[in-house]
Amino acid sequence: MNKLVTLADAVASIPSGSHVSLSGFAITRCNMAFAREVIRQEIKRLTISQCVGAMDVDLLVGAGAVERMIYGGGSLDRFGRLAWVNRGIEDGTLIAEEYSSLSIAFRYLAGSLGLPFIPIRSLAASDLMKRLQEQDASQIATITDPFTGDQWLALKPLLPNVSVVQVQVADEEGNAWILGPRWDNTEQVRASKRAIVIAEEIVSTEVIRREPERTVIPGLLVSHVVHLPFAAHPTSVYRAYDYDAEQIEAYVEAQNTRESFRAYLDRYVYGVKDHWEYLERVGGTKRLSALRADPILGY
Amino acid sequence: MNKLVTLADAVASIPSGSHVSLSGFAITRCNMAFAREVIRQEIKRLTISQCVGAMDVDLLVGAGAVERMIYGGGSLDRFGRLAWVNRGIEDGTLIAEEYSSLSIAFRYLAGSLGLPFIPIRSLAASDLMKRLQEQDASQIATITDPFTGDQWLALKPLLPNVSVVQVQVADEEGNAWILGPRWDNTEQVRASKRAIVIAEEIVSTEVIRREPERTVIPGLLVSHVVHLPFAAHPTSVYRAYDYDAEQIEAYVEAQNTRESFRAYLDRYVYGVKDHWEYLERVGGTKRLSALRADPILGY
Amino acid sequence: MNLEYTSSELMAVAGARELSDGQVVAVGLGLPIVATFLAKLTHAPNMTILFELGVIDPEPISTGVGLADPRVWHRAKVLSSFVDILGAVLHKGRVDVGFLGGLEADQYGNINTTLIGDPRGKFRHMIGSGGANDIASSARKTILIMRHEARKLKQAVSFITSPGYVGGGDSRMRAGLLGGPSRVITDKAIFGFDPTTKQMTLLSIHPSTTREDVLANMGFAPIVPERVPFTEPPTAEQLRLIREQIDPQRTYLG
Amino acid sequence: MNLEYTSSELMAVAGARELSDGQVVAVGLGLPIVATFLAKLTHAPNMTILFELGVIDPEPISTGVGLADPRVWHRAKVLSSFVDILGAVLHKGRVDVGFLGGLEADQYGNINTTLIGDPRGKFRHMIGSGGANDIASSARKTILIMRHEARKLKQAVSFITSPGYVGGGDSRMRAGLLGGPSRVITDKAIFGFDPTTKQMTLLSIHPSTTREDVLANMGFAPIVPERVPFTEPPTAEQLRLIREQIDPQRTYLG
Repeated sequence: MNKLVTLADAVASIPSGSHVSLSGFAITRCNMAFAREVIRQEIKRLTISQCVGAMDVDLLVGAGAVERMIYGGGSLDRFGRLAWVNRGIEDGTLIAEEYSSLSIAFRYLAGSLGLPFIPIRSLAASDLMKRLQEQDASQIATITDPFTGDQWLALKPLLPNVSVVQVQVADEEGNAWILGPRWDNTEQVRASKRAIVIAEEIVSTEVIRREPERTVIPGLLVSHVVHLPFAAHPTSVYRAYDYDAEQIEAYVEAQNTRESFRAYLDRYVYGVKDHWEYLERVGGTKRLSALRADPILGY
Repeated sequence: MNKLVTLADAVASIPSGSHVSLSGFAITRCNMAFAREVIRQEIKRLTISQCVGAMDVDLLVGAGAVERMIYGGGSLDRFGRLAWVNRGIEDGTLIAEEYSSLSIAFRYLAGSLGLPFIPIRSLAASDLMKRLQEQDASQIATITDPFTGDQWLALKPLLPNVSVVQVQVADEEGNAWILGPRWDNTEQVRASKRAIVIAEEIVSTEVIRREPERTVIPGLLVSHVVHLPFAAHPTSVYRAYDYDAEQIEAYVEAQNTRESFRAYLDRYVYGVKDHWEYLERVGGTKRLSALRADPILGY
Repeated sequence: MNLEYTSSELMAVAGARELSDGQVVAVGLGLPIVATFLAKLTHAPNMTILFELGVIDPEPISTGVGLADPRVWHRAKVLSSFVDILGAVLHKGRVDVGFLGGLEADQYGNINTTLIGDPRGKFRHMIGSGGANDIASSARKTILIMRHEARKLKQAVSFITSPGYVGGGDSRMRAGLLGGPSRVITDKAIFGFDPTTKQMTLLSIHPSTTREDVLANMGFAPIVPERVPFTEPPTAEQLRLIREQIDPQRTYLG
Repeated sequence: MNLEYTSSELMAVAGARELSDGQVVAVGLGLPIVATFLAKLTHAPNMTILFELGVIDPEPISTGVGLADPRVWHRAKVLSSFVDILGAVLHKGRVDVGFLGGLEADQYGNINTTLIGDPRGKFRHMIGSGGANDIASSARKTILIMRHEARKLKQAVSFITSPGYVGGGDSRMRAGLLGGPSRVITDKAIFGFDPTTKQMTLLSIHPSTTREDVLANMGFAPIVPERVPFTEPPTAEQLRLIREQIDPQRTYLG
């Protein structure tokens, strides 16, 4: 079944108030074009989850689209902090349920396998656990191992309404390959009710059938497929393009004040009608060609 | 670190009484050369686990090497039954803990992730569960979901002493690729204390580094690597060789009586000093060339 | 037009008819494979087909010798694992139809593939569960294909490998299980289940047989409505697909 | 021979020395990467190096901008997932050493990377856990590298992101956690932990500093044995590897 749609149509399928899991990790494979379109369509009150908070969620929080985050910490690596996420937590405008990478990954894993809960050693004796219990006592419980009598922490499955995942290669049914590490992406997709796949390249299903061991996202989980080159810009996509250091630095600079961020949004989000105009604004083919990954190195 | 050893040395690392998980599924990627060497070395009282019982375990049971099986049912597909396993269960000489495919896979998964137990929907209201509870009440428990109050079955992690896995490609450190479906193999290897990798081809670590997304078994879990072409014969290895129907039929024929099976063992196990002599006995290069997989079809 | 066909072919066709386009179907060994691929090649091109060992949407070259045969994984879109198929699709609750073969079944659709005889005395051990118990426990509904003999359609099975409606009524639900059997397709008839008591109910009788023949060859009395139609026979196109494309070696249709 | 070196270089060298050949090491961002690859290139060629996001045994082209940079995944032997690294290796109990950077630590080796200030009043939020809490909870032992300042080595941290010995004594064990911190390496000294009380204990002082300087810049009093040796300085070969091969852009050694 052909599920190819425009980015605008895929984003329009997400109602305000949805729980969306994003595929970004710091400054790589972030759902940047997706986030910009969510902001343009004025989708609000989102719950966003991901193992490691990334540039995609920071942009969404800065633009006021996010009500709640469920994540395991995050940054823009050496470029900077998730300043909007941090500020939202500091001033109380963002509900943030903070875990660790593995505890979020295990919550997705439980969600992906239809488990009612999953035991974990992490979080014990930490203030992460204390704060989570204060925030919402229904999310974490203690449980007794029926075989040994030991006490364990039990986490609830994480069940997003939709997972948005940036991949290198997909077919029109959504069967997709991820090159490089997959962090929490395959568990996110399986835990979610449905997935939106954003692919740098669309290939024929014939290509997928040639190396089916590589299909880490089966099309049966996918509702929409978007073909969108450079959709993660200014973050990187392994084996497709490198991060755009100048543009990430411009973003970090814009994080400084409400005003500078508003100017950033006006220039790169509201001031462009779609992804193609955005790509022209950041330098068009000349700039993007310079970011193209070296075929051997992959970045 | 170079972990390449002979099959005899790898098998000698397994004491009698060990719990060994095998990588076979019915008549494909079975640890046949391994099983023949275990029989020659007179290793006994093994506990064998695998999701779907296969030709490897039936040979071991027939030769008297197995005390206990933990498995989810099995057969030789259209060729026949696991006659020795079945007989052992019928006459009480084999302790068989029978599950379903998913419940064994989940027990390995729990073992692979260091979970104390794993909840599952399968087995409920079946005689599989009733019999397991009668056999050993310490293996299955009921548990209350702390979030909903619902009752679930909880399975204990399965923790083999060693996993033996037949792969197509590995390097000398044990980093390995499996082509085709992987059934329970990656969870088996991770749940086990250590793994023995038996590879049709050994490649340089440089090759592994070229497509690291394919490394489903990391070398850090592997204690021994054995380079042994046609190690799964007469069962198949996808993309390497097809099953040898004549030889499987000869095995099924030999299952008929104690005597015919003893003759089979004398001819193909005790009567050959090693795998190379076995391969000559079943027809040598001429026969094996006829089984070689078509490079496009993979069998 | 009067077509010649075998009872196995009719069973496969009847099975195919129970599947709808767009469904996710977990398929066991044997005739279920033939029925599912027949549906895929005719009215259900967007069906997703799963094999428990880690296979999604293959285009089998033939039915092969079983699930362990690369011929049935041929041209799959995904090759992964038990955990990925039986865990992340089936146990997660995404399988619409589980399609199983059975050795014995009782009036509530409980299936035995483990042992024949007395489990505490003399018995003959068979294939066991494989993924069948998992599929029968977690699929939204289950379809069973099996031979119609009194010793196979029993009042009580020797061993419940894969639960149907357990003891009838709401006993399956109370055991925490989803779905349940929806159809039993034999070489003489098609059965459903009573919505309340969950007893097997005769839905149609194959053209070559009679109501008496159906009932005489069962170990229990199913519910029999006043009017029972004949099962719709295969079309020429369905027979051609089965014979030429799906099971040319007649592995399952012998 | 007198070599010039920075305190960061000394920290990296001291970190490398704590690692043995054959160990499985889970590595966090920053100086731990430099220290671990220095060990791998010198005395620990058979060490297995893990990055949480799904990377085993890379040969980084440079330290890159962080874990999200393909430059640090370069030539890995395995590229997989959080569940595979933090679950099937770390949570399973196969990680010998967790190597972390920290913002703040207290006398029991509890680490804060979440917030500075008063968690119930005015605070500044930082990076949070990532895999640090997981590594600190499940590795057989943990090594921490951090700056030596009174406002960072505190009597009590604002927030325990990653537990060390919690409240000292056996309180970590009672919380169900394995292992615990073994070393804290700062730019002035190296600390261990008292086997019974689990208090931080001074092990060596870096050549460029004094015992007084070390103690004056801490927010708590560590255990100080009578004789405290100087930390062994880097060798020329270690400095060459760090400068030319591991961090040529001086991302972490600035």
